Amino acid sequence: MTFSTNPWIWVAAILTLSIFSFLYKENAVYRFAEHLFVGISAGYGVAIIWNNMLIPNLFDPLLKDHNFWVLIPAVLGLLYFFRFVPKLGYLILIPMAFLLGAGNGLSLAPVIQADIIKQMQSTIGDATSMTGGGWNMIWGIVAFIGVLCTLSFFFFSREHKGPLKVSASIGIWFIMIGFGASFGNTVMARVSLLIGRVQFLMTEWIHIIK
Amino acid sequence: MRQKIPGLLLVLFWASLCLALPAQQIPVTAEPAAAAIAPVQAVKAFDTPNDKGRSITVTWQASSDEAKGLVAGYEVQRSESSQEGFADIGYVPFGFSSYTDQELPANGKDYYYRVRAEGLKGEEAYSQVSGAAQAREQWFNTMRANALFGTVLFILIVIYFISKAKKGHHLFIRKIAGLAAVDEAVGRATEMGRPILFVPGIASISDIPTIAALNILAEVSKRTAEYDTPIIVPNRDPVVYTVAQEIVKESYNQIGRPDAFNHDSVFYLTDNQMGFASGVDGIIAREKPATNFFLGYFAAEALIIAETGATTGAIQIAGTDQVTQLPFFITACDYTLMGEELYAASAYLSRQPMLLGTLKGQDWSKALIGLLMVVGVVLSFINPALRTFILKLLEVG
Amino acid sequence: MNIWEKMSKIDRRIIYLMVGLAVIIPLIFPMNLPSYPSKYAIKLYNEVDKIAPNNQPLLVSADYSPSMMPELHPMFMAIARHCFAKKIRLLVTTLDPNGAALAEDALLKISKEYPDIVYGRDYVMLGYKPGFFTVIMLLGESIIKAYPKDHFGTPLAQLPMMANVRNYADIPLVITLCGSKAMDSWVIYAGTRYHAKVGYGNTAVASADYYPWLQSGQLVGQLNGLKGASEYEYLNEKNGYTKAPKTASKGMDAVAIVHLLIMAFIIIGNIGFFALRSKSKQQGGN
Amino acid sequence: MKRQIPLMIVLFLGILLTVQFFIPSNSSTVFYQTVIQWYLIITGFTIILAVGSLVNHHNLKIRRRKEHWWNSIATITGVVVMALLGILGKIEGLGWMMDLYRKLFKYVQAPMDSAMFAILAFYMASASYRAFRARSKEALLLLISGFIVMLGVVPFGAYLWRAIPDISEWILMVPNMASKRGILLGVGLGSAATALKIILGIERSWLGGGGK
Repeated sequence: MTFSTNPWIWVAAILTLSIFSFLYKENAVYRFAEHLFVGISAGYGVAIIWNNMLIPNLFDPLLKDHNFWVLIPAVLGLLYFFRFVPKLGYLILIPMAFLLGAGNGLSLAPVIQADIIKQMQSTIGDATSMTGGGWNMIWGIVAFIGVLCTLSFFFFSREHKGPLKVSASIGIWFIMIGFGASFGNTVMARVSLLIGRVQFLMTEWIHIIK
Repeated sequence: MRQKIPGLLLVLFWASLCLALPAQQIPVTAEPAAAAIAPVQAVKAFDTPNDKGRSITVTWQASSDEAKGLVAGYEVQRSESSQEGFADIGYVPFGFSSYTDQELPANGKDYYYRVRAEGLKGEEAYSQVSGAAQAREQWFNTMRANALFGTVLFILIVIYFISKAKKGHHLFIRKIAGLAAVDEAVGRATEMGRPILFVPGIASISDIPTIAALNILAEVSKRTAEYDTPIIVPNRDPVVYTVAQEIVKESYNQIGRPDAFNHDSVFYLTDNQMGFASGVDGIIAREKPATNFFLGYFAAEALIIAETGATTGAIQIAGTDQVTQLPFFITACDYTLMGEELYAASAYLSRQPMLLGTLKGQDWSKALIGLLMVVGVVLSFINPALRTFILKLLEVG
Repeated sequence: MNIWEKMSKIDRRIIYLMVGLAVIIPLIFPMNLPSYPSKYAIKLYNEVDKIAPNNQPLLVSADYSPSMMPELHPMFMAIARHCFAKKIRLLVTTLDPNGAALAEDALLKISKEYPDIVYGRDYVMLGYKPGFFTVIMLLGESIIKAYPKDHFGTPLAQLPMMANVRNYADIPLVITLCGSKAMDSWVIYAGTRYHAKVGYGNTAVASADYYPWLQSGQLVGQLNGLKGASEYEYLNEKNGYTKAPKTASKGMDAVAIVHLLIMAFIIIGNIGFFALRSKSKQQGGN
Repeated sequence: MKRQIPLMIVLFLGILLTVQFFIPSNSSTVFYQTVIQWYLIITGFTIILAVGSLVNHHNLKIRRRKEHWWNSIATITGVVVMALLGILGKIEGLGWMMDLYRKLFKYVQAPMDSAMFAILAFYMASASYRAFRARSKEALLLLISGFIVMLGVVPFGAYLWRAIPDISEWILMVPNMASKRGILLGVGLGSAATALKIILGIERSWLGGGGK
């Protein structure tokens, strides 16, 4: 058993173990690693935003192409700093309004297209595909009923009683079976990640396994 | 078929960008053409549909030698005259029978096209020249007609129920367990003298689950202001951070306790997903909040923070529209708002008539969707042609 | 606290410790648990196996980055060993900028295990080319146009293996190893448009998304996460193609043990739960 | 007035962008691209505020010598060092900064990132142990389907019964897919309604006032 001689590998290994130490309990080592992690990654984020967002979208157009239109959003962005001016604090609502208006405007129709129309198409298509013979057809119908019942669970403006109660509870059964399956299906993926870490520790840091 | 064209065009566009260059760079071996190959037939040129203009689509029937495996590809040529001056504009490999000419010099001007089939051994064959075609800019994307219909219908339904609600119709809303527990959860924190943690997800403000979470934050922070219970709101997105801070501040103003608002209670951690998770874990372990709210958009960190919260014995109320993460919230939290329940929350908590009206509109839309799907399935079983038609109606582009 | 209560309230740290051990021990001491390859893994294996030796190549696209390495890298190694052992020619591309270095590493290592395998004659590494699905389509037209030179800068024309390989028409099978998105492109462009046979290996989280394509035959076979990789290793070993250490199978032993552990904990928890409940009911009755 | 202008901006942009989705024309495309560009620029400014709040938060801790205050030094140092290295490293002649930036990313940030991710493996075990109990009919269904799918993964499952992997695939394909679609349809309506409420100014908690 030998150890790595690369100091960076040691840093990586010690930080990995510090994070894992949280599993036992919150402790000084984890606390340090966590604070460092938050700081380093926030700083990384600043560099990314500067290099990939502000330079190509603001500084390059302004300084290279002399496109002065970009000053408008720059001023809108600067309005955020009126937060620290007590009487003009409301000015930050203007850039916020821009972001909210744009964000919601960009989402409304695409959501209807992707989450509703596209889903309707797949649902109808799968329920009636009839390829692969008898059983597939039956399962197609079962899945279709499942979609309808699940949807009925989300009725809010009516009390769940009578037929709605029946369909909503069937919906909940489908949901629970689906959730259990998703959970069970994810275990392997997560364990694989842990294996990756353990392999790093045992091959690159301590040379136990080849 | 019409429906598939734009998708195909997109593909072709990228392919042509990529293909055009090497096609011209690689020197054609100077071997004389061994034998002639058949030219392509029926070359048609027309304005590319549903685009911003300056683009013409060319289609043709493959060379009859393509099936024999003799064709390498097709070079598309353009000219402003039907007689002469044709220049190469793009190359597509065999198997393709259309090409989109992008970035034309002008809209509304006549252009002519022809296609040169190229054989594997360097043979060439020119097609007939197409009819004149003009590029135009379109003002409506016909591929999105179904989405337009859906959007308009949905808006009308919602507005109808909002106006009805304004007139004071009583509107019922079923119990949503996770939301019924909010008051109890805030009360418990007050009794225990411990703070409340509210995580508004990890997405940006343009992701609608974040908006839903912030609407709930407004209601929750009003209650914490009332009971004078500290609230902790860590953020992953800088914009969401600014909005969340305003929301909490306003809630304290409304309750009449602006002095009790602590600026430092809403803060930014980092935009790194796991860095954020580690920070939230640290907060949960050290501050031991009595109640944790995890609402909004979550990804893999959902289970990390929810499971940490479960070990401290906090009451946990989670909610997300992310189907992949719901199973983990269900297992680790006391209450979970599933999918649309997250969006119903602000109506449920505030009981404002207009918000309840919207909810009613959602329910009617749901019923309509269910009905349309049943009709669609029945018709599809009756006649396969109807099935094709229905699926085409719902094709998105 | 009686035994039932203990069973329904095991300290989480004990669970963590056991999960940790269940991962570490099999990695150090391989257990060689039996393998029951799934039908899709067997299908993919057979598709590779029936490619004629010293003839048309298998195309493997290593479309993964280091974060997916634990699951997908062993698949790549196992497929490469299979090819080298059977002298099936191997052509390697990658659509992920990080994939090239990983694939190169693996090929370097494995080619040492098979001394009679020669670069350029038995395998070729085309490397990374940006453009994603445009690359997939270019390959359908002409490989030499997509990659005038290989990963090491040698013109393709100088590589004997590439002499008669023009495009998908000369490639009996395409396998993509990827996280998620690359798959759609391979199926739609290589599969549907150029009629290439496509198989794939994916990370376990993406497994459920592609069953419809497997059922409809658009994908000829699948390796699902670490499990799929270990199944391929098992089939390789069973057919005597390699005696190399089975990385994925070691990992899969760990995965299997953790699964069994979790299932055992669930059973214990439920026994405790029901025992306590029936006890409290009895007490309630008294 | 203070509230009216922001509400008008939201309404105006919301309607224009919704309409824009259906118009492919040149001017419409330019408008769309401009909005996206402006959005990115404004967002860029918020990072200053946000990181400012993080630094301030920790600065307060240091100054007030709160419990564990020394950890806050790590956070502030991390932010400053990484941001400077990443921004200045682009300048010619300061390539060593870029190298150090990459090293810090590779050996400090990335390992902690993966380690945090790997913690999930442990949490999957403890969460399922606690929650997979047959308390009710619904919980029983969750338990059974989770159990079968897990059995489908391990060789032991196929050893018990060769059909287990097929049943597991069926669960993932039929009920799992159906419930996901049903939930997604609801989510689509809920999120469309929420966007509409913000655009129309019905939901205005972001302005404060909860809709007044």
